[in-house]
Amino acid sequence: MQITVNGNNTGIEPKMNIRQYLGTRQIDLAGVVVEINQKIIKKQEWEITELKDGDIVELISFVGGG
Amino acid sequence: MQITVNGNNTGIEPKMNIRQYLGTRQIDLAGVVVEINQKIIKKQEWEITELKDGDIVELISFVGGG
Amino acid sequence: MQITVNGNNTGIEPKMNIRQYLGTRQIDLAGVVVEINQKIIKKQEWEITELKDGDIVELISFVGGG
Amino acid sequence: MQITVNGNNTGIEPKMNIRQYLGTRQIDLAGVVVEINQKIIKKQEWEITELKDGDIVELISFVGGG
Amino acid sequence: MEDQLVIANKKLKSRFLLGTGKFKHKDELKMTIHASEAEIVTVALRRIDLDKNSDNILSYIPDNIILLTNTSGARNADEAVRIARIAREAGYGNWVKIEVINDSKYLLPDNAETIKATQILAAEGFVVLPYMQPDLYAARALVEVGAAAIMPLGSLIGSNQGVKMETMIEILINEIKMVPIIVDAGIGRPSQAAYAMEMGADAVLINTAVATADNPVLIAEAFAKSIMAGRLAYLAKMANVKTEAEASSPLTGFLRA
Amino acid sequence: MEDQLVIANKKLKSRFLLGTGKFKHKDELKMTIHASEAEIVTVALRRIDLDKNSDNILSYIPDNIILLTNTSGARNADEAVRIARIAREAGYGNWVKIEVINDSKYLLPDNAETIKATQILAAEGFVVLPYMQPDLYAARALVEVGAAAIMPLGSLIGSNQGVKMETMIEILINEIKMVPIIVDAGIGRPSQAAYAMEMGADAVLINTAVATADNPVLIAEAFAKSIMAGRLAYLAKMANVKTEAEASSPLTGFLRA
Amino acid sequence: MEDQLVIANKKLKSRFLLGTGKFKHKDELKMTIHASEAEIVTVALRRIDLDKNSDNILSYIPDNIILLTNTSGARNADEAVRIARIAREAGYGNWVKIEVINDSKYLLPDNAETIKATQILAAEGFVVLPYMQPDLYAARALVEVGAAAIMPLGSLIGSNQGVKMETMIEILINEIKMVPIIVDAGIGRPSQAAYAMEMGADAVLINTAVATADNPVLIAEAFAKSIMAGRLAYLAKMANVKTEAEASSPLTGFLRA
Amino acid sequence: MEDQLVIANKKLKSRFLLGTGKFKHKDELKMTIHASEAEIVTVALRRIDLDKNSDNILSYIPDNIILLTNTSGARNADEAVRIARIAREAGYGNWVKIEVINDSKYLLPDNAETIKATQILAAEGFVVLPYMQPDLYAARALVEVGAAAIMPLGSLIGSNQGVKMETMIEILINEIKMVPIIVDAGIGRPSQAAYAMEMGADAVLINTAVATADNPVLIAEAFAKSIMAGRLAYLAKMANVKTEAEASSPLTGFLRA
Repeated sequence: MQITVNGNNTGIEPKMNIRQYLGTRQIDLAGVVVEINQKIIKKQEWEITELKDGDIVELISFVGGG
Repeated sequence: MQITVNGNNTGIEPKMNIRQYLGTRQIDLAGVVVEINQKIIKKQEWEITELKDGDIVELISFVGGG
Repeated sequence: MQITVNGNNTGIEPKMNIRQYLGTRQIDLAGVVVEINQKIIKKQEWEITELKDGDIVELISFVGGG
Repeated sequence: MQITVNGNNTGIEPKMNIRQYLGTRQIDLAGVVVEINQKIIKKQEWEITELKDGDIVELISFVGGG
Repeated sequence: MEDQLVIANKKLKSRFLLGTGKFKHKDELKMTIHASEAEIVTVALRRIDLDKNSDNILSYIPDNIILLTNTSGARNADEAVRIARIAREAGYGNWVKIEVINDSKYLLPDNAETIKATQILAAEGFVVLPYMQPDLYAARALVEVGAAAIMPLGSLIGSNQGVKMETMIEILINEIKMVPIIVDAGIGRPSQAAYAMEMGADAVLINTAVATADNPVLIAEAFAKSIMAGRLAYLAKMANVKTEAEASSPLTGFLRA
Repeated sequence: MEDQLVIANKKLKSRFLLGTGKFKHKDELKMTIHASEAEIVTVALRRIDLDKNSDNILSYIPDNIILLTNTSGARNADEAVRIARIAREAGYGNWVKIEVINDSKYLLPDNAETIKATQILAAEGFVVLPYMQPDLYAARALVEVGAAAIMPLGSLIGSNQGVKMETMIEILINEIKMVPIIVDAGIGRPSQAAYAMEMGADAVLINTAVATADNPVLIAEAFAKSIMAGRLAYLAKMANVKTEAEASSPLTGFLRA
Repeated sequence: MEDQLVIANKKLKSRFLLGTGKFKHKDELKMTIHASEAEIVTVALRRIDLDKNSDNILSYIPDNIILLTNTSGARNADEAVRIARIAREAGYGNWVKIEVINDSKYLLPDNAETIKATQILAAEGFVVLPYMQPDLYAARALVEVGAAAIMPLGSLIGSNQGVKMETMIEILINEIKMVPIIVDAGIGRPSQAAYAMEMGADAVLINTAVATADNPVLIAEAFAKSIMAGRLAYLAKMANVKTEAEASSPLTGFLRA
Repeated sequence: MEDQLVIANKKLKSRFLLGTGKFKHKDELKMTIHASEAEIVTVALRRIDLDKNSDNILSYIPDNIILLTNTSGARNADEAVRIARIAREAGYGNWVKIEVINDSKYLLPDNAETIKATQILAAEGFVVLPYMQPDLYAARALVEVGAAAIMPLGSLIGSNQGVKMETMIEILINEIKMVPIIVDAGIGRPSQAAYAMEMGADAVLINTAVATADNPVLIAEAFAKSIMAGRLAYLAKMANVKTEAEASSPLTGFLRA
């Protein structure tokens, strides 16, 4: 199954929810926001939101800024 | 017959056109513009435009400005 | 006996030394300097320095300054 | 015979006056001043002033300046 | 050398636009215009005072001068448009300075309303010169809707403080290349006018500093010269500022031989 | 109007003294002098280079121009005096600019030595124009010992920073009335020259900003105009700076009748 | 004395908002925040880089600090709104700095788009601090649509030029009384921060000048002190500038008796 | 960090020298000195007024403060020397500020006389801090004859104009390394004091701006903080001024994926 994460195509296992997917990457989850197809997915919905083929996923977090 | 000229009420003779009215005042006509009821009256129409009772007339001309 | 103190003529008793003279005026002596005839009289010499007729005495002290 | 001209030693023929010496170099004489041994030699004295062995000669003229 | 200012296809020799407000003696105005060598002069409109027979300003302005009517008094785009149309009807051309002010204390132009008025009037065929607060986005919008030049303020109108808005005016000069930039308002001295021109402004508009000087005719001549000076300096490409001293005369001394 | 600069009884129309150092192409110098309208031009002295047949600067300077020889290179009064005497002997007049510098980094004039040199040379009949750091006491001393004008620096020589020493130059302008004040050094742009003149300086001396511009002839014309502009503005008595806005057009609107 | 800054009912002791961009060493950030005594710190949002395990900036910012997320990268109101919503979802509060920039060279905020974004986000309950070009009309519009403070630029972002937009910022300070004025962008030195506060600004936001100093911790302390100094000076009502000298010591001499 | 000011081997924590003239209420002076954290305070001398029993200024100055007596009123070196000797005799130490003024309008120090007085008094063992016009040659001479620090004026005394003599003070800071440079006179605001310190001045002396503020105690605290701020900034090495904008936030957008 193919999704786009932060602009890059990636193959992932099917039937994976967001939290599971994030678990496969080593990311500090503090302050991370997930958008799928330009819609924000709230943290409490990560476990119940399954990734679908073709999803455009944005993983966003804080950086230094002025 | 009563009209308002530049904010002041004035009695005038009836059946007077604009050019006639202006002739009754001593005004240097260079650069003068006449508005009646917020509508500009072109110079060539001064003679064919008769003043009516209640008309609101503005006589405007150039002054120094920056 | 006449002396000049800070520009003003004053009559004083003869045989008076500086300390005695200063005692006749109510002056806070902290930081006061005495010049007689443009010569500074050190504090320890006040008692042994007698005022003479015609002396020009300057009594100087600190004020606010920048 | 040796003289120093503008800091450089030069051999010259003996019995040469200033005007003669200047004639041997190609110099535009407008505004030129001659100092010998720190003494200015006026223009009218150039012909009557003979160079002597060891003379320190400065030839000076105008340049651009602010 | 041909160095001309072109506004709406009109070729101009002078880069000095002169305002005619605040003159103490109107008879000085004619001589002042002459001394300024201005080819564009601003005027305003007002109700005729029917009670006193006041002088007509037009009689002091030579015929070959372009009249640029200021919409002063307008508080929004609609009022500015109305004034501009009246001005055109007066028969002295279609050049208009849009001035929309909604603040009686600082007399700052309202860029948003100015853009609206410019759009309407440019579409009606006016030659529109909008007075504005220097803002790159507003300047771009003005050019897009048809302004024939843009006229950013140098500092508060009538303040004689010079080009205080330097940072933003410099940006306009660098970025707006389709129409001339005319620094309007706040220029109080010939040195300040020269400075605006050295920066690369295409022209300056001055009123208060001329009209309220002790000798308006003389100061107009001074401004004319300084504006030319600033323009020539811009064309001559000036030497850079240095933080260190640099001798202009040869220092190597013949004295220490 | 008769508005002349008078130095040592010499009446001058131009208030622009031009320096001749640093020109890249000497043939530009003649045209530059012409464009500047300068009547006084500075030069310096140097040992003739006997090895190469270099151009004589004098051939580029018209005959009617007053040569003002700079004592540049002098580190004390004695050296300045020696250079001045050499200059006079050259046969081009007795005008001398005293420049005594004892610091190779900032090239600041040494006021104390400058006063000494001025005294000696004025007594010998020279027309002495001392270059100085603006200091009221030094200026008074220079006038007392016979300076024909005083020439305070505007900012570091060759820096093009303008009239950074404004506070002190203003004091000199207010207090020294017996001889002209010529702002020398640091003026880098026509706007700065105009500013110095608006302050009330009697003249300015410029070299680096002209010689190192891309186009010296054009910038010389620009400076000439700006110096005249600044002078006229001074004579016209300029309007004051205001902290608030002030309308130049009538704002009372006919629109709200 | 109780002198507090209040933004959206939040009472703050510090008038120094610190930006966190451009730090060379992230571990300096924590100490810098401490030294600054800032209570509000700006951050931005970016895609996580999945390839390298980069540090999370939040781990360097103490918990009691208010995070103010910058919408940098937004080119119009819609993009700014989208970024703000993402920021809120991250769970670190609802304070947002609207920064809409449509010009990659000067990085100037677009006031018109900023007003739109402010209106939408304020209505959604955000605490909105818009970064803006100082323009009285735009400031009034921002207050009207619900801005919690307005943040005019002092000069070009990252330029360290100080309060070049002084004329317009002074007007904002005089006229906008309903919300605080925070000078944002361009402040490069403690003296400039003090100056902004002396003028009457309620606070300043600084990033580049801290992050790119040789010693960010030390300069943060310097800025903190200077901002307090400027505030105290504003409260103490400073003595006026005088054009003339005025003795501070008694000059009447006892020496001339 | 040990960052001390050392004058004549005396180590000082504060870089703020406070003048005591012009205070409206003497009882404020004590609190003002406390708020300023100054360790050196200037005073002057005057004939005692025998008719009214005026307060003794010394009772308002804590014992641990160094008294620096100003020779104000002196018009030449001899008078300054006489005043200094009187001051020493008073028994409060041998620190003296040489102030020789020969001009009642601008109150400018006379460098030549100041050098003479410094030489005499330094030889007699005084700690001499000469007030001067910033001039590199005069500064070098003062160091040579034994000045313990040099105190150039920032601008006209009492004018609150700040560091107008910037060009020359910068040169002194760069070149005079043997003794501290204390900017004295003209500093009117904390931002100006910070600026002087950022330039690298070792300390500042302020009187008028404190004594004539509405609230001297508060402004003294403000100056104290700003002087520390300026010093820290100097030590932290500030970021450079840039002519262009530079983003402080990442602009590469996740929005355009």
